[in-house]
Amino acid sequence: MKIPLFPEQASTFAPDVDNLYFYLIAVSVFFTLLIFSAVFFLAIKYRRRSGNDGVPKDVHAGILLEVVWSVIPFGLAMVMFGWGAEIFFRESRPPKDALSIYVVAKQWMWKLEHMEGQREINELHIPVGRPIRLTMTSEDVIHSFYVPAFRTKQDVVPGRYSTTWFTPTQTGKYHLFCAEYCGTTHSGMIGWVYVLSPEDYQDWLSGGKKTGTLAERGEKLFNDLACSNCHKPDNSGRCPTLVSVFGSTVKLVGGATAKADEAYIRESILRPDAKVVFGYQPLMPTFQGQVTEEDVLELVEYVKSLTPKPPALAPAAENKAQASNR
Amino acid sequence: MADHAHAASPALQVQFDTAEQQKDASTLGMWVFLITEVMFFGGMFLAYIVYRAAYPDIFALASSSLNVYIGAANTAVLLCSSFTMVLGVRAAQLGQKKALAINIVLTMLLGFVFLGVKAFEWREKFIEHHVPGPSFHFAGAAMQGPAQLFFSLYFAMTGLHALHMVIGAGIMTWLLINSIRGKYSAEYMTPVDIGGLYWHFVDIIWIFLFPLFYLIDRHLK
Amino acid sequence: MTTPVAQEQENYLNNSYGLKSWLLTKDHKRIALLYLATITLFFFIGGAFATLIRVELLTPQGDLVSSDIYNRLFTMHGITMIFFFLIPSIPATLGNFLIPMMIGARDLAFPRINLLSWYLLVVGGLFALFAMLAGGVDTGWTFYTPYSTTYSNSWVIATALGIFVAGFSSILTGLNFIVTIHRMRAPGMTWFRLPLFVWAHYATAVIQVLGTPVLAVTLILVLCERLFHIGIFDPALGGDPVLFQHLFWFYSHPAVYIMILPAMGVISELISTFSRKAIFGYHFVAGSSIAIAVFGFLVWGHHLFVSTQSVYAGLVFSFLSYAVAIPSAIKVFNWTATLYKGSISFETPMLYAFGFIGLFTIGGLTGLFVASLGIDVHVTDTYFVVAHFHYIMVGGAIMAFLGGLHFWWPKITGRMYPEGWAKLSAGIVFLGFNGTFFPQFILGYLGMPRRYHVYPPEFQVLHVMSTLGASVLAVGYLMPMVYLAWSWKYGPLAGPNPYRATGLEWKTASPPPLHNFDELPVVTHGAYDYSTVTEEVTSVG
Amino acid sequence: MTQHIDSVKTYAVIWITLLVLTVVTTLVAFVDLGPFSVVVALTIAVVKMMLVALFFMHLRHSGKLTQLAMAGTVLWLGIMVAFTFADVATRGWMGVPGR
Repeated sequence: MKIPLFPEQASTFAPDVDNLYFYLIAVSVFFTLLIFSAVFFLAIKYRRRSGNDGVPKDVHAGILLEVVWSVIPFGLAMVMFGWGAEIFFRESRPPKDALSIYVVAKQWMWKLEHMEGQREINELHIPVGRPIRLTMTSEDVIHSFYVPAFRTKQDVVPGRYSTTWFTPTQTGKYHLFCAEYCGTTHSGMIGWVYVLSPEDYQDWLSGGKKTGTLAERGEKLFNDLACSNCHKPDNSGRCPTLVSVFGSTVKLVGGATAKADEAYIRESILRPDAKVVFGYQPLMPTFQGQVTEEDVLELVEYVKSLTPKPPALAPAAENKAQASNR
Repeated sequence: MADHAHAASPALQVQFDTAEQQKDASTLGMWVFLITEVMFFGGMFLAYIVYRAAYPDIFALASSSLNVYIGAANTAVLLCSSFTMVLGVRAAQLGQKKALAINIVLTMLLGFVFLGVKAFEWREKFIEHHVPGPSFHFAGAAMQGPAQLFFSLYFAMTGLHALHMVIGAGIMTWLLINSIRGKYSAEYMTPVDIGGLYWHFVDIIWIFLFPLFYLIDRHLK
Repeated sequence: MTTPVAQEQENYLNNSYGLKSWLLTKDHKRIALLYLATITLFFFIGGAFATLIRVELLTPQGDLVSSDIYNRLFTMHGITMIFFFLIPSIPATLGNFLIPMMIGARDLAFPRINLLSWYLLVVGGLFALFAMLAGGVDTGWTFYTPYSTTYSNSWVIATALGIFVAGFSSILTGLNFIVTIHRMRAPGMTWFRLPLFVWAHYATAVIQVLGTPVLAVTLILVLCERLFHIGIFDPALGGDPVLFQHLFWFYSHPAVYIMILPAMGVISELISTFSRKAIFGYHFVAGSSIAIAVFGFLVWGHHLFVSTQSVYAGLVFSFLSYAVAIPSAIKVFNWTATLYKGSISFETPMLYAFGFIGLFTIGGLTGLFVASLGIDVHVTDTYFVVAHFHYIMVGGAIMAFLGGLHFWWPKITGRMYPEGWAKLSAGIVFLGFNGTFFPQFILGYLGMPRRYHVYPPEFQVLHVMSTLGASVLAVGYLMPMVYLAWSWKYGPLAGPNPYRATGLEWKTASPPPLHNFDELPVVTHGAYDYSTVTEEVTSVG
Repeated sequence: MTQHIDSVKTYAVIWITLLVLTVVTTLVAFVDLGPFSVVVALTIAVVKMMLVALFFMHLRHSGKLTQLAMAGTVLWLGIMVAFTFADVATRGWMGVPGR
């Protein structure tokens, strides 16, 4: 029977994490062998022999020795720290051109929403070779989005957005786990990530039932909830216009500023008087309890769509080349 | 066993060699206990600071619904009780048994005044629907949640403080009974000493609760 | 003093009889035995949960118990083992028994508080037992909000109250140790003449006193939230569930050091005694205990790397986690160096000490993996973490506890344990332990999440290996239970100092008299001066 | 530890000072000091704490150990708050929600 030792490498992070892992294994094996063999060798060599009942002479510690065996491990540890931190920072910064997907977790399922409007449960279809950015939140308790083959994991916390990203490098089917204990069927909160070739992904996108893109659904909600009565595109309403707000820096009452990211827009919908825009009254009612997390995501996506996109970076060619290498 | 040393003072426990060692150990023990109390309240202070930083305006608004004059008066009451307590300890140090008893009684009475005022304040909050729970309502805040957080912390922290006051009153009762029985003298007054430490500590906690809940950013209203 | 003690001589065990003489005792040695009985009970309760968990995981389907039951099993395994076994284990039994003797005192500074703290543990344990019998609790030992406050349908309140009460037991034990070590040392017993066991317990006591109250208040907030729904950790009301994690781990990370520091103290005594040599770098080993206690408080955020904690905080906590590894490394190197030019004998306690060094080395080194941000993202909340902390807590703390129990068994009971059986069980525990937990490192890196009742079939082989190891381990743990009980009555009599060790506890009778010493000792030399053990003590064993 | 017995006058002076500080801090609360509102209120609280600890609790006569222990405890509280704020205060620096 074959016992697996290492998981598949299916994202750009996977080889990076594995290389660091091998470095740590090398250091650990070295020190484990060092300690084990030292204990073994010394214990045999200096075993108490019958007849010899004397008290061995004390060996006094030299400061130098103590310093040496503190500093060398510290140096090795600092390599681990720096290396690990470098990977972590890259994992924390999704690239601008990443494909955005929204995740709503609840006991005990994953709901995933694509920009183009596709909704999935416990399955995620993504194209190979493109950076994928997940914006996630939970409807109830803390969950954690974990794909071992990608070496990424991020807690999904109720009441806020969390972000993770990865670039799949290999087509195939990979485990999706919930890694933060979330109640009775925690171990059933699993699914599959399907990494498709760009062509298959296009096919998948065009198939299935469509109910409009996320932004279109958000626009409908925006009108249904009467947001559009106050937030007018030409800034003539009682509330600030939302055109080009996303990504900008907003000046607030009290002199502070806030960066208008997804979390800010979410907060403005659910806790409107937390950050009031400078020059406006806190008139807006809260929508907490009236909208689901999925509704909020659609509204956020609509607000995002009101900001003109920077010219596309045309990543397709490069990524394709990378993908075909695998 | 050094029985001769123990024969000298009936209050000396067997594990100690001298009365001074015993007193030192008891006092140190009380201080170490106070360390745990600091960390205990510290966890709540941390929660308070985190939420105050997250919702400064709502906390200022909620804060101004507390009656600052009552709060200040109650602070004064507690400071007076600390004063009588320290006079009691001084009386014990000098072996003045009557002064000790009187000061303990005064300390207790002031403690009860504090608790009475606190109960009155809580009752007011209850009538105003400021007690966290299903019936909570804080007029003037669109965000009921963070406003409720303020009052959750207010009740949790002042409640635990009041619980410590009640325990303090229990300690005072015990000290009073023993002092009337004449157990304490200039030579042996460690229980009075460490009871006093506890009482002053509870006072210090209130010294911080008062500005945190009643004063800071009150003017923002 | 030099002849084996006749059984009739008065000692702490036979100076009075009857249940009352035990339940109302103020003697630290008897209280230590009360603790020993209590934590042994909890160890077997927790062990029973562990057994069921391992049996369930033999197959990838959930066929033995339901998910609901499985969640309760691992939760109650964790709570029982951590709060009711490991945290009181070495300090409250061996520490309680030995610290007054080691520093040359008649008792702890506050004997009544010592007894009270045992009762608190019992009361807390009864709360927890009640919760278990009534239906259990399913939040995980970590009580993460908002699951524990809002969503769990189990006995959260009773369990949390039990832990709260047991926490005060731990605080009072720590308080007692701090005051005792400061104020009760015998004449001549300076700080740097203290046995390293005492240093380790001093550092432990500092953590208990500074950390435990924060857990207590956190549990109170959880209780308030659950009872009245006041919003402290509820995101729907503006609360912050990650703040709970900060408060919880501010205690619960240092709590790991409450478990491992006393174990390190035990190992220092064992290595020195069975090498007949002073611990190499005494000052560094003593200082590293304090350093671990201090730095141990600064690293709690490494449990929160993927929790939406800020990246920058993660950076700070990762760095400090590496810093805390250094004092542990210093200890391991110094223990190993102590063997150099020693006169080493291989009694059971020494075998446990060797086992400890090996397992603690592996546990410590894998700690470097999880302290690394890049790797922790992958392995946190997987079996890698489970294996890592079991190597520290079971491979470290329990190995040392068993080693220490064997070492001081003649002092506690006046009888020697059966050497052959004991050596056999030490070997079985070592093998069984590695068999249980080493496969879990591989499982974890493969991506097997922890707390999974049902798991993908490709992980089964490693789970079966782990369960096989666990059955060996169980045998290893049951054996000492049997032969130690047997030896209490039938073991060969031990003299006051069967190992020719140096500590003051060996300078009094076995078992010791009520107040430890017929005459309080005066200390004139350091802790590990073997040239002063002049009298030829004949060990009957 | 030698017994220090302070005079009633010393205690009375401290007591009066504490009451005066209470009045001051209450009155200052009505003045708009901007961000210094917090600073002033907490500074006065710390002063009051020090007076109670040093005089009423006799910390100034206590041994070095006790003084060190209390200073250490306050430091520890500071560490708990500071390290928690290393997270809370830097959330959002990255510009990526949840990082």
